[in-house]
This record gives sequence, C-alpha cells and structure tokens, in this order.
Amino acid sequence: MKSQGLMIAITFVFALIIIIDAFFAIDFISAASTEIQNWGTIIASLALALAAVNLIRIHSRRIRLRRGEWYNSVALLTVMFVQTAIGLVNRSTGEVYNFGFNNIMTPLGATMYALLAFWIASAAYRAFTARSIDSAILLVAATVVMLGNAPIGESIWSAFPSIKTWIMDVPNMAAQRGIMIGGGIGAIALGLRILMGIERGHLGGSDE
Amino acid sequence: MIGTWLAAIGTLGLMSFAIKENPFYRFVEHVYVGIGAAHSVVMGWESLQTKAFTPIAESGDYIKLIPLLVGLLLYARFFKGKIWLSRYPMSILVGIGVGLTIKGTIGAQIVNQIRATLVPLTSINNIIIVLGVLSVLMFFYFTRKNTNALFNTSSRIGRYIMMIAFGALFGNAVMGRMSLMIGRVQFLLGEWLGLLG
Amino acid sequence: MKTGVVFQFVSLLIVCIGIIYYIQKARNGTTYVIRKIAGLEAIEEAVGRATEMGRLVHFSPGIAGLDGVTAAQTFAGLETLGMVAKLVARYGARLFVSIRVAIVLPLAEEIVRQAYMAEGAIEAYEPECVQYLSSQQFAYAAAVMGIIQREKAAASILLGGFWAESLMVAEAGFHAGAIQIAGSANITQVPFFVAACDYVLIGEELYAAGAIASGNPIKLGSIAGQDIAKLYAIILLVIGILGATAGSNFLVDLMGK
Amino acid sequence: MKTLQNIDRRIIYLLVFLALAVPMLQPIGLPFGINESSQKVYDLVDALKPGDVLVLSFDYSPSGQAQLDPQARAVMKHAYSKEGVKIINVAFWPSGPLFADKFLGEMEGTHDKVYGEDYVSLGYVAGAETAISAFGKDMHQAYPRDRHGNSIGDIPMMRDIKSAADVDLMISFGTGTPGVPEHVRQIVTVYGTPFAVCMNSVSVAGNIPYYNAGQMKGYLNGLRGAAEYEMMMKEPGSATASMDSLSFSHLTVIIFILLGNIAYFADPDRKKK
Repeated sequence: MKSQGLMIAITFVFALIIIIDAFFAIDFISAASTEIQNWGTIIASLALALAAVNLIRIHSRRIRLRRGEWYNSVALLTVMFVQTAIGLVNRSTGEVYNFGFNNIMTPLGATMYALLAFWIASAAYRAFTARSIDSAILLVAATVVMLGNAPIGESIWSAFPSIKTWIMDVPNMAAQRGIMIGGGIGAIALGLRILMGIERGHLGGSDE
Repeated sequence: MIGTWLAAIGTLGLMSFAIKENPFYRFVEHVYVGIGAAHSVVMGWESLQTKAFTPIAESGDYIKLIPLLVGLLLYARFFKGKIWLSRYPMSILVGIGVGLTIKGTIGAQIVNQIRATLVPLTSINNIIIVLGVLSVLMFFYFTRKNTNALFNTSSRIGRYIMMIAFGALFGNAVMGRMSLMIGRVQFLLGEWLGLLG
Repeated sequence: MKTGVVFQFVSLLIVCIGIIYYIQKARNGTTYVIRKIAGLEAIEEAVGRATEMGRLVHFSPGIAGLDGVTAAQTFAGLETLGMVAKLVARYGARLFVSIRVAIVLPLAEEIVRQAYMAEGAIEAYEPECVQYLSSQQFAYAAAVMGIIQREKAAASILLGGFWAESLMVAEAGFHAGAIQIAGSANITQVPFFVAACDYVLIGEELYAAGAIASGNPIKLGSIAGQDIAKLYAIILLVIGILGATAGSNFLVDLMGK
Repeated sequence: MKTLQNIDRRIIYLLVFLALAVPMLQPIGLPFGINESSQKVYDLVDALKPGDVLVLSFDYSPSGQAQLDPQARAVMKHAYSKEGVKIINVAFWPSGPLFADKFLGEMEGTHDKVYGEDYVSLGYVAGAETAISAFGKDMHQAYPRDRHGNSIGDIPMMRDIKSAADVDLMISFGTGTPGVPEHVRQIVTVYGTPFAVCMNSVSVAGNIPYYNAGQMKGYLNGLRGAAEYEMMMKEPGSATASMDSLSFSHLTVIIFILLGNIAYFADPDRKKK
C-alpha cells in the first residue's frame, strides 16, 4: 500500500468532488463535499499536535545528552506540559488557562514581532536608498503613504490623505490585481501539477 | 498583578534582543515556543471534540471514525520505516486543499477581477487601472523573446506601477510595525508602570 | 449547472487545458525560451566580483520548508543555488549557504557538492560551506547578519520564501557593501528587497528563475501554460474594455453568467 | 558622512522608542480624518436591522493583537448595541475564541443581548480554508457544538441560520492566512455574503483589488482604522490615544530615510553600478 499512485488517486478524487460540487447542483456530490470538508477539519485538528510531538522529540534528546542550552529545553517542555494539562482539564474557557494565555502567550507573541519596528527604522536609515529608478519610485510612494497614514501628515498638508487614497486605490490596486490574476493562475497550475502527480512534495515525505 | 509582572518580564526579555542576542532572550523565546505549542494542542483537542467525538458519541455519526483513524496516521512519521503511512492523511488534506483553491481562485481572483477591470476608458484613473493591470500581466509573461518591443515597453511600465504598489505596501508596513511596538510601549508604560492617565 | 458560475467553469476549463497541454508538450521534448531575468544574469557578475575581492558569496534559499504551499519557493531557491554553486566552483570563489530548516540542509549540501563535481573542482569543495544556523526565525536572521558582517560578504543572494527577517538580512548585506540579488514570491517582503538590494526578482519571477536555472522541462512547460492562461485574461480584458468604452457591457454581463 | 552611515543601531532603536513613548506621556492630540473605507465598515454595522445576522470571525493571533484588539473592541461594542441583531462569533485561528471571550467579558452588563437568543460563540475549528468553506456551506455540520458545549440544535437563534446565505454581514478580524482571500474565495464568491474586514496594515495593499471589485465592502487599516472607528463611535480609546505616537514614529522613519539617502549620495566611495 506504499503506492504513490493510490495516494495521487485519493488526492484526485477528493479534489474532484469539491470542484464538481462548486459548479454543478448534484445532491449526492454536495453531501459528499460537505462530509469530506468536515473530514478535512478533523484531520487538521489532529495535525495541530504534530508540532508538540516534534518539540518533545527534539528537546528531550537535547536534555538527555545535556547538549547546548538544555535547561531552556527543560523550560520549554515544562511550560508546554503544564499549559496543555491545564487546557485539557480546565478547557480553553477556564480562568487558569486564560491566565497563561493572557499573561505569557499574548505579550510574548506581541513583542516578538514588535521588534520589527526597530528593525524597519534601522534599515530605513542604513539601507533604503534611492539608487535606481525602481527604488526611487518606491521610496517616494512609501513616504507619501506614510504621511497619508500618520495624522501628522494631515497637519503638514491636508492633501496627503487623499493622495494616499489615490495611490492605494488606483496604481496600487492595478498592480495588485495584475499580481493577483497571475498568482491565481500560478496556484491553479500548482494544483494541476499535484493532481497530475508531477509535484509530489507532500508525498515525498521525510523525517520531521 | 502577578500576571502583569510576568508579562512585563517576558516583554523586556524579548526586547533585550534589540541590544544583543542574550541568554535571557533565548530562555523567554523557549517559553514562548512551549506555550504556543500547548495552545495548538489544546485548541486541536477541543476542535476534535466538536467535530469528531460529539457527532460519534451523541449522534452515532460513525462515519467520522474514518477521518479520525486516518488522521492518526499523521503520527506514523515518528516511527522509522512507517513514514509512508502518514502520506495518506496528507493526500486527503492536499486533495481538499487543491479542490478548494482551484474552484475558489477561478472566480474570486481571476474572473471577478477581470470583470471589475472592464471599465470604459473615459477617465484618467480608469486608463491607469487598465494600463496597470495589463502591463503587470505582461511583465509576468515569461515565454517570449527579449526583442519583443511591445512586451518590453509594457513590462517596464508594469514594473514601475508595481514599484508604486510596493511603496504603498512599504508605507503600510511601517504603520503596522510601529503599531505593534506602540502596543507594547502602552503596556509597559500604562498597565505595568501606571504612567499613562 | 449552478447559476452564476458558467463563465467561471468555462474559464477554468480553458486555463486547465492550456496548462496541461503545454506541460505534456514539454514532457515530450519541446523547449521554451524564457525572457531575460536581470537578477539571474547578474549572479555571474556578483560571483566574479566576489572572486576578485577574495570575499564571500552568501546564499540563502529562504526560511520556508519543503512542504505546504511555500515549498515551491524553497525549491526554486535551491534550483538557483545549483547555478550559483557552479559559478562559484568555476571562478574559485568562496560560498556560504545559510539554512534555517533542518531538512533543507542535506538537499543544499548535495546540490553544492554536485555543482563542484560538475565543474571538476570537487577538491575545492568544503562541506562546511553549507550550514544550518537556527530554526528560530530571528535567531537565524541574527546569525546570518553576523556572518555577512564579519566576512564582509561581496555578494548576498537571497532567493526563496522570506518573511519578516528579509529586511534584517538585506540591511546587513547593504552595509557590508555586497551586491545583493534577492527575490521572493511573498509579495509583502519585495518592497524591502527593492529598497536595499541591487537586483530583485518579483513574485513569480522567482519560479521562472528556478525553471531556467534547472532547465526542468515540466517547470518550463508549466510556465508556458500559465502564459497562455494570462493571454486569455489579457484578451478578455482588451475585448471587454473596448466594449465598455464603446458603451457595451456585453462581456460584463456574460462573465456574470 | 561616513560616521552618519555608521551610527550604532541601538541609537536608532532608542530614538524610535522615544518617538513612541514621549507622545504617550505628553499627548498633543493631532486631529485626523476618517477614511472612506472605515466609514463604510461603520455604516454597514450601523445599517443592520433587527433580525439581521452578523458573523464576526476572529482570525488573528497574539502577534497581531496590538492592531486587531482595538478594532475588534470598537466594532463589537457597536454591533452589540444594535437592537435585535443576531451575532455569531467564530474563529478560524486557534487564538481567536480567547480574544472573543475577552471582549465579551469586558462588555458584560453593557448590552442587553442574551446568549443563545441573540448571540452565540461557536469557537474554533481547525482546517483553515477547509473550515471556512465547511462553515459557509453548513454551519450545523461544521459546528455541532458551540464553545460552551451546547448542541447547536438546542440554540434557539441558530434554528433558522444554516449557511452563509443566511448571513447579512460578515466581518473578519484578520492578520494573515487564512484571512481575506480565503473568506472571499469560499464565502463571498459562493454565497454573495456582504463582507467587511478589519485587518493589520501590512495586509491592506494586497487586498485592495477585492475592495475595488466589491468583494470586500469596507475595511479598517490597522491601528489607524481602530482610532477612526473609535472616533465614529464618539468614544476615543487606546487607539485614539496612540495616534500621536504613530505620527512621531512615522516622522522618525521618514527622517531616517532622508538622512540615509543624503549620507549615501554624499559618500564618494559608494560602489558604482
């Protein structure tokens, strides 16, 4: 049963049911489409714990061998087990679980990407230069949009917000739509290559 | 109170990365990865209760046992020599994903976008929009000779229009990223130190 | 047939048949010419300059893995890595490939080794030139920045799936005075590349570059097929816009069917 | 000029921090207008009539919280003040339900909606685009239970709400994938459900074609959008309070770009291309 042909056939049938259901009103196909989409959500639910299992493998090995900063691995696994246990007993609606979510997960997640504010400023200063027509156009448009976004722009010149809106709704819209159509065609082509069994990254599979 | 302090220590721990990568940063980062993984497990479990256990136990919807069992095969990848088993649930997920992408994309991202571009060339804005969409499409037209003047000119225009779009993206990205830091500074100064009115 | 989706269905058929037809033709040996991609052509210049200066060529295939929708970007990056490594081997320059996803490491090593072998320079191949730095996004970025700065890299080639770390890595390369060639299908990161790099591959140009570098006929066939689908879109646009300008909305109505 | 380009990164970081923190401590209150796209979101919510069904989809994680929380807070407050409007809270991101719970907790006692009669929290279902599609097609099969374990068949308000075709307005609070494109592909295109988005700033430019084509009827742009919504509600909150910080941080970045370019073009050694 290792046959890749069978796997491609499964992929093909599931995709076909959904595509047919989109265009034709056939009762049993519609029912099948609803059913398999719900199957998909069940399999996806199970997949949510894959990362945790992976982390257990990597970090328990690191702790066993006392490799690198193994004490951080202890912290990682402890937090993971404790919060998971709380969640399974207390459910995600519980007060204890929400304490961890609101005071650890949320602030850390928020701070992780907040650092980008620093990095974008530093890159703006040290690297973003108008040394070609491309980058010159980009930086001018970016500056106008920034002045249209920040309230101080309106105080400097009341026209900045409307110029910003024009940039967003006319040239930006046109370019993004071109990219979107091209990207959409690319996505369909990728789907077809998968259905034809040419692209089999998901079947190639590898450890971890 | 304890919660705010925990959050503040964690926030400062991650922010210390800006000064220098350091052991405290790495510790906090590990804690974050741990709690994030726990959240996925808990929400996955609850999603499973809603979607599989309840229908099976309460409504006798035994057909849901199929995805449940096939889905468990995802974990075969952790057993040497059994990795191939985990490709069955993947084929199902990919099949559904491809089906949804293909049928959704053609309407939402292709036909409806083209349809919305069918405007009369009676205003400057319409002309720019039409020119923009066409020239960007031609920029991404790859199988052609380098000497094709129509394509070369139009793809240069396409490139410039894209640069304006990237400028817009850039400007909004600055706002987004500053907002993220504003959130943290508001927390530190307000909730933690109580300096904001 | 459901109402309101007839035109979508017909369009889907046209697009699919076009793509499948060209892939099959390519499989049977037809080759396609692809337009020049400036960033790809600049790689040779960049490697040459690095050789002259005796400094490092840095390459990153992005931070995406090998599964999911972003895998295609990693593969395109790795395909260009093959070309970069051959040039490096030919000129005798120094290469450093930084990796963020562990399973990409053996693939990248193999690609570089093969490239040295193909150029008959296997004795110059150093296994340490491909390194896994960290699985954490920002730790990876910090490590890459460190290497680019310490080694004063003369070229930095970033082709693959990049996210928020893009501007950190690009800033480091700019500051080291490197020629930078970057590309990603993640459109949100392209602006930062344009602002800080010398050559940028925009969106799908990355896939085209991968197809050119690898010469994979199926990839080239798929690109040719996608072009036909784009041509279909262009034709619809031209007809519909001319119609609308002349006061007729027949195509708008037809497309809603 | 060389020294200008070689200035230590940490000094730049410090300047950004000050540009954000000082205006918080010493607010000026620079005025700002309302973008048309934000006004449209407000008008859509405001136009909801008794009996109309509103779906609020929480599709973000902690990293997007700084922009999305104030938006969600303002929009929810507005929606829950609309008499007779039935509200369904769902989530396609695992953190979504916890954010929705938080706001519902904050609003307790400020509205007269009754759980099960006027609003319901369906919680999270995994599967991203698949889950969105399943929800649109048949809510009762996609969510056999609500977030509190009640069978969906026992919830009075859900009796007549089966699919996305029964929804009068859908609003997604979103920062990424799944997000706008997935909702447009699986809900808007299929059922024609009116759809508006509250999103993070980075996503705005790429999603504008959906707005132009009418697939997305209005949108809020990040923290600025949240501040505008607060102003339209005439209840300035944390987003409005942060607008000065937004102004000065933008000014800092613009000045940096200018200085950086001056240094670059004044540098005689810069590499020739």
